[in-house]
Amino acid sequence: MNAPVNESVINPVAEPLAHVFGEPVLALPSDLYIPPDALRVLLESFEGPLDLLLYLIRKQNVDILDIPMAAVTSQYMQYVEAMKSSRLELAAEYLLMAALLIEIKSRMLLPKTPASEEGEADDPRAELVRRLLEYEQIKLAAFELDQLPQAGRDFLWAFAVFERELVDLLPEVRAADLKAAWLSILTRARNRKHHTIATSEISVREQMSHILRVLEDGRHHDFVTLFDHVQGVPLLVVTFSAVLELVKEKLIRVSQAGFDPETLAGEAEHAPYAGYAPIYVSRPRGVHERD
Amino acid sequence: MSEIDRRHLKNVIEAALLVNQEPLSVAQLKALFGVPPEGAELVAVLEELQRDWDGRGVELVRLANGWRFRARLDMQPYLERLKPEKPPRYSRAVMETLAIIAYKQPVTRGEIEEIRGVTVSSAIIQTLKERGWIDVVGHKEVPGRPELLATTRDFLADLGLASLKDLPPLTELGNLVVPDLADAAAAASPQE
Amino acid sequence: MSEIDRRHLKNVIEAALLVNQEPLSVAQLKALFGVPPEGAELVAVLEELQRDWDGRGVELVRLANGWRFRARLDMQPYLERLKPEKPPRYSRAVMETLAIIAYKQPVTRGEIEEIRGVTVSSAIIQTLKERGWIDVVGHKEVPGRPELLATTRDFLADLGLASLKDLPPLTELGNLVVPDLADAAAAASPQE
Repeated sequence: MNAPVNESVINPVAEPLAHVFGEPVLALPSDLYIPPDALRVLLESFEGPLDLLLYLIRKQNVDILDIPMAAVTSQYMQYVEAMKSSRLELAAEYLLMAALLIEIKSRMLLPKTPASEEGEADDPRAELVRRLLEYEQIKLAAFELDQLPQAGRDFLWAFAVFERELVDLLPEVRAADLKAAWLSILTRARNRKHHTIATSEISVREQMSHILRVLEDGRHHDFVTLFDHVQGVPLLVVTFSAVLELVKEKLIRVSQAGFDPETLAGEAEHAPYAGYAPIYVSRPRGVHERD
Repeated sequence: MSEIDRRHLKNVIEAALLVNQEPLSVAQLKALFGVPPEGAELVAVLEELQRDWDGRGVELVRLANGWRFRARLDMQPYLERLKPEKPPRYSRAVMETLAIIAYKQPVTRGEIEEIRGVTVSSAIIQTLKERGWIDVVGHKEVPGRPELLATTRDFLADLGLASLKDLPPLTELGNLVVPDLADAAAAASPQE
Repeated sequence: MSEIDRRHLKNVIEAALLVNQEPLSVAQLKALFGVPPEGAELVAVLEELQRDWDGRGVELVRLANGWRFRARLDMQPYLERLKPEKPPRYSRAVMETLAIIAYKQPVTRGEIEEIRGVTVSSAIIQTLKERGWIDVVGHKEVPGRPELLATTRDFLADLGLASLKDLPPLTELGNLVVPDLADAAAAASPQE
């Protein structure tokens, strides 16, 4: 499209022949002879062989339904000949059309074919006419479409900014997600066979964590204080199991006053139950360090 | 609904329509509220807003996929002075391809080529895809499984259309072809 | 200036401010017009517009570099619903680690790795610690004194659970799965 354009021969490319449709064809040469240079430009401004053919037919005010095949074909061939020398790749589709025109022309010369099954006569031009009309229809539709107001070109969308306050979004997790994660672990674990996952009473594990937290300060705690009587017997049992489990896992240390005087320093007088020596529970750091 | 509530409703809807970069449907507008208003009430508010904006430089329009504010067409000469970069005017090849997709959708590239009588370059299809006006809605079950192309809601919105039915009607092809051609055929073979 | 001219001026300015993402200065607004209005007049129109929008969901604000329309902050709760930002998701590795800590607490990293059958990166543990969902409740008295990990109260609160007992019981979970082949293949070559 950057080729120098002869203004007298053809209009600038911005408004090509699309819009000539049905209107005076001002931009085109008055006769059908076009110098080869201009022809190249002209052909580029056609959208293809159908477009050129339509132009030729419209230009000559030919009834599209009664195309004079001989005249149109010979003109068409002149264009194609001129084009072949300069733009062979562009010419291919035009050559195909030329072949079709010649085929139609030759079939017109043959004796009439017998009627087809539908009972309609087989006019060799029928298919070409159908295509030309369909193309013409689309060409017009494209023009109409281009006339519609277009966002960005003919109007602009209106909007206001919304400066949302930035909030750091953290992933959300639901209990069901944990369940799904556990199921996927289980599935894999079962494939591995050698590993079995024992189901355990959650509340014991929970209570184990709870006790460890209570003992976090490193001090000795009265065994009794670990038990919350208000929450009922089941929790007492669970807490007791948790203590046993923790002892078994060497996570806490249980000692009784009198047996470990060192740990009792300064605390013996608080012993709340006179009947037996108080039991103390602590984190085993000291033990570990002494080991 | 009290006057104050209704006013608030209108304010929220107006703000939402202005900050959203896409049209908003009535369903989307409903979802703005903890206690969603009735659809009919919302539409009434939208129509009231439309009237409020009457005679101003911006208008509220109803599009295929909802409502959106846009500058009125007659504002364009002024607004263009601020936005020197104009969007491209598409070539005939692009517009013809678009027209075929719009009117004949869903179509394959091969079908477009058949109508236009020339190969349709990938660049043309790509341009329309990038503009967000067409997309692939499936594949035709023929050898090569070519893409089936159709226009998008954005296409309708960008052309200010509420639906494909609002496209300029095609000139009637049937009337031109069938009777005349049948006549011609009859004349050509009088034995029929 | 006539009433009509002034109204037109206001319409153009309003439209220009609404189609531009960036704030517009008085100088830019002047450039909208073939015959630019006086600066003072423009400012007067802007202030009038500002009053027009008073009490609505969008406001006209004057910033250092010009004027622009923006949604009022009190619209945020509504507008947020327009585009609820999708919260990110934790990876499968994070979720599995969390599940193991929740169900098996207190556990060491080594125990988690044993159950998952793959190594557990520090980053995973760190993610959960930073979230405040797990913490160290002690050290296991084995060589290396590994940290004992447990879930926190925040974890329960964030998941809306009153207690760990409210988690789906493990005994039931066991019945829900059968090893599937894809996972078996994945397990054969464990990788995160």
